[in-house]
Amino acid sequence: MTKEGAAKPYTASELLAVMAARLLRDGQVVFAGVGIPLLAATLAQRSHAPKLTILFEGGVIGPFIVPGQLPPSTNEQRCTRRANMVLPIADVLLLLQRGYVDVGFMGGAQIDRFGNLNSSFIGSTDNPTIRLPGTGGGNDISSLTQMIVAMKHEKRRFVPDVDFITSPGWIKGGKSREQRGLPTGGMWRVVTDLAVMGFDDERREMKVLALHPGVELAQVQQNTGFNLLADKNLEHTEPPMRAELDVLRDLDPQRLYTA
Amino acid sequence: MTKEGAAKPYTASELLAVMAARLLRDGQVVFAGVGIPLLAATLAQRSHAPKLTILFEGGVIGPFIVPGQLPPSTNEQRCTRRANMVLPIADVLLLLQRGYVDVGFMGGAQIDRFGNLNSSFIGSTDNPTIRLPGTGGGNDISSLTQMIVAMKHEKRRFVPDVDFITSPGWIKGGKSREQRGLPTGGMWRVVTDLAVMGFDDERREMKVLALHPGVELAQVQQNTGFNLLADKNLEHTEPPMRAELDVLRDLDPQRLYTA
Amino acid sequence: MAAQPKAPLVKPYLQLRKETAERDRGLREKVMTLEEAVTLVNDGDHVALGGCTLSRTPMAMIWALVRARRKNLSVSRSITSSEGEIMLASGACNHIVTSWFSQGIVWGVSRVMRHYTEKKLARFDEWSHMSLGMRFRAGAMGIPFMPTRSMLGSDVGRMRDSEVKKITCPFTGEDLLLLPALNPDVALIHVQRADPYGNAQMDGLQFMDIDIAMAAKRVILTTERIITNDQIRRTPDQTRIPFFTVDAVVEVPFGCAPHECYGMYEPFFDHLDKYAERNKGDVVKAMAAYLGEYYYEAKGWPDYLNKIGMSEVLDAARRGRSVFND
Amino acid sequence: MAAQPKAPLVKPYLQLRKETAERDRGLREKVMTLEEAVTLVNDGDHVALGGCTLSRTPMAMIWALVRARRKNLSVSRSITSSEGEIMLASGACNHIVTSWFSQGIVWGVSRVMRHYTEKKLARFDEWSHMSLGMRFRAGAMGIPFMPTRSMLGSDVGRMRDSEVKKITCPFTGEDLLLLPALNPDVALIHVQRADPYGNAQMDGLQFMDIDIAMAAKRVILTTERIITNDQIRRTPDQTRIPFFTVDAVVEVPFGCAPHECYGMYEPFFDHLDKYAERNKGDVVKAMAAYLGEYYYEAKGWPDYLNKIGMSEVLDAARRGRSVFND
Repeated sequence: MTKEGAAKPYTASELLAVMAARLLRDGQVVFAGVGIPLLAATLAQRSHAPKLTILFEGGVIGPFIVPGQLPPSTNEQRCTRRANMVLPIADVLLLLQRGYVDVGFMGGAQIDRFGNLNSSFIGSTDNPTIRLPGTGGGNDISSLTQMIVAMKHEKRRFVPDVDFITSPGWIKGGKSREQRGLPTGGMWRVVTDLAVMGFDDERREMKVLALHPGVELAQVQQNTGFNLLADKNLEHTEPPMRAELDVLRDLDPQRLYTA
Repeated sequence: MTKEGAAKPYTASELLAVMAARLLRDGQVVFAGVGIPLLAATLAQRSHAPKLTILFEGGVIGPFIVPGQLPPSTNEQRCTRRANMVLPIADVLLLLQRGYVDVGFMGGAQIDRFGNLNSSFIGSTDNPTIRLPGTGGGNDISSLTQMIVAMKHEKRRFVPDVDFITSPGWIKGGKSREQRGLPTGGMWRVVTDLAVMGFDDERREMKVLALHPGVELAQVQQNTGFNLLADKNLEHTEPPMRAELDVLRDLDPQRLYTA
Repeated sequence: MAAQPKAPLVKPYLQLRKETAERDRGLREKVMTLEEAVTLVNDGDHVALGGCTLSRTPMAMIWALVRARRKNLSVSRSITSSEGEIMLASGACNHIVTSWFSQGIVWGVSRVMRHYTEKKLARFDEWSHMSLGMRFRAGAMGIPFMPTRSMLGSDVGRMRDSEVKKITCPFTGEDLLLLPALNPDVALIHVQRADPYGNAQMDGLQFMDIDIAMAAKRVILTTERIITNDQIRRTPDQTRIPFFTVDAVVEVPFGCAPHECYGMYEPFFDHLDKYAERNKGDVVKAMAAYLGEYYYEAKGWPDYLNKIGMSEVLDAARRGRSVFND
Repeated sequence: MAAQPKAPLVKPYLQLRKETAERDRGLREKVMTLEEAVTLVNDGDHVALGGCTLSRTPMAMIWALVRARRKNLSVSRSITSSEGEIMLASGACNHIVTSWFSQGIVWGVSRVMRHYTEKKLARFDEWSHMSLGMRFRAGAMGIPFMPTRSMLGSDVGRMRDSEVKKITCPFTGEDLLLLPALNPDVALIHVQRADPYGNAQMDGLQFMDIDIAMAAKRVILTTERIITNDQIRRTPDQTRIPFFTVDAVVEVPFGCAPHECYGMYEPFFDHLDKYAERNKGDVVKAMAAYLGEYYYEAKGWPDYLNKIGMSEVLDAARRGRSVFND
């Protein structure tokens, strides 16, 4: 990737989508949510990963997304446009359990240092400050395959311990995930508008792997509610290229998800 | 049923089919095997039970059988002719477990006094005299719903205890069936070319309920390898009517199953 | 807070079999009106809804239930959208069993859901999406549970501790979760076409509808159009729900409005935007006004559609058919 | 007697996941010849066959396996017909897992099956039809077992005692049988049409094919014709097997002969009658002669069909298409 293709300006969401797309490899089967995950997966498909297959929770295998007609969720007919296969919800989710899926890819509202996600309760379960919509397929995806999460990097979203584990990451770190009965999958990458993070192999705590253009490690830490580890070979991502941004803007001309 | 419609002569198989058909009630859902069961169920449908629904093991709900094109088994396309629904094998068999089926209806090679059927081994399992084809769906049908069996009345087929319980009837009689984990279904009627038999409510032993035209109870006993009970209100069946035989001969003009 | 369920979590097998045996499963016509079909639903029933989020929602039947003032229903659905808000706000339902509940991602967190659940006016039992699907599937198969590898280790699973069983697999020694079968009292399913007996054919996304229909004690089918049984018999491999599990067939064009029905109409986005906008203030008042206008005061289903508006109907249909344009 | 299976009865989950992860599941073309596809099957593999009795039997692939002299295969199928006799007599298989095994009801008890099983030259493991289906389904779902209420109390169940587990349901206290998942090494499936990636569409009866394909470690698809991926994408709700579980796509017209392929040809009854007639004497000699003539000496699949005869091919096709005449 050369600097020559680099373009500016771009929005935080566009940066997020581009950086997430670059994590996907050709030939993978990706279980994707709507919004940034869908845009990123489609971008990957149209750039370096033409053999990537997208799955939607509504029961869709390998659809094409029509630019400007992004689906409102993964469960409407727009998701099935020119798909390879349409199947019942239970059966598309069972593909995760059977092992046909390489990576789950979703957004996140709240994440903790072990990569656990919360989309159920802010505050206590008995008297929540906010009752959130809940897991959907998030719990299944994160229980059964390796995960990429794309989200805005804000201190209130990056908390030491989530109030409620909706979608399990590494639970309490170490070997706690497999000890709780989840021998496969786990949180692999967290992509934000500031950095790309992974998890320490032993302790399973969040670790900065790469910083986005113009971002310092201190800035990432400032926007995080717990102490981040940093990879000793900390990398710097290449800025979004014009070709990447062009695809995103073609897909989402009204900037529903990339404003 | 008046004697006026009565016709003669008829073959033993035709008698069997007619008598079996009369046991089926309108509106029932019948899981039927090929041969006599299929002919009898179709006869019932075309006479007193127009709302009867036939299921086939191959995955078929409510087909019409084309006269002269009887299917070779329950698993070929002839079974699907003008069906209401075609579905996977596992799912049509699961209808039994879920409870949508009123009666299973099959032929039998060997039966014992408790209504157990053997279609697996003649002799021992280690060194059988004959290895028979096996259960197919017979075990599932007889485990999960009430059963009608249609078969020729021969001493070698009516044995005290079958060599091998392929399709469970009342097992060892009494409450042994439910004690073995089968709380539903059970052998209800055995129709032969001589008589119609049921089972004693307590001991679950085979009991003659009705004799076919011209048949004496002694003759039934002579052709049975164990002591038969007899109902105290022993009935006599009405002979096959011309209309019934006409339907059978229309369905099976080459007499594949009614010779 | 809603009352605890009265029945055992998993229906005993003999009861399941008895209830099924007692149903009239003969090949008979069962076409009726929405109002007649409503009589098949009793206050307090567990009602499972077909479709998912904005798709193939049995909205016309829900509309009829609300108008008939049904109360204390438990409602289960794979993902719950505005139909859940309507059932809570109308008082038809005080217990939702689902994996996700909000009008839709683009409209943010449901303020109606928040009002009723945070104030403990209604229960919201959260199951993972696959787990809920497996519960319906076990119910459809006539087995008391389905083993699964999901929901372990999370608080979603912990919240369901009294309803699930964690076991060690007797074959492999692995940790497994056993999910209890769910056999609803009634299933409401909307399809593109069905015959008068209830043989139903569905295009496109099937969601959990087949399992729900097979699991339920009664099934009310609404359909965009009723076709002949002869037509069904020309493509029996397209039939998805067999007639003998269906108790009512109601023909209701645009029966999912303002949600979508695959290949026939997309969601009525303008109406849904306006609906969401109304709920930004006092949700109790806003929902009462919406229910008054669109539910209680409508003279019938065509009048409901008329209130949504002819332009929206035509636009949704144009977008709906476009899925077959390629 | 065949050797006992070497692998554990139920594949440990981590092994299942590892094997699946290692497969190339990208969208790639995988069209090849029968001879190339044969290399995906190893001696000793557990091979599951699609179809049932005389329907959609993957006969061309079996023909290729026999010609390639594969040995010691375990074979599972819902109901086994003449293809099972051929695999036993050729030495390709010494272990059959099925619910019923004979050429077909109209031809009586299989003398070939009797010879090989009564003389203990091969194992014949008998499972109830539904139980075998549930074993494949558990394998397809990635769970180690499926609970069931069948096979209890019978000798069919007793013979499988070492492979099943009887439990008391932790929810209801009922007796249940747990059936071990079956994940075959290879699945052979024949369909009416598939694209070069392996997306398969099937008309009519589906048997256990979908579960078998999803459960297996490798899938070889034979198809009456190869259609474009564009064609598949016009009716995605008709796709039954997704491409990523398929490893080979082979175009073989009349690939089930002398069995049937729904809507395309019925069984070749004359040939099957003659085949049955040959087996009324010494089955070893008779089968050796049949294999010599139709299998080893045929120059290719068209020559095999030619030996069966053009008139039979045309007649079977005429009868096959007639299912759509109504």
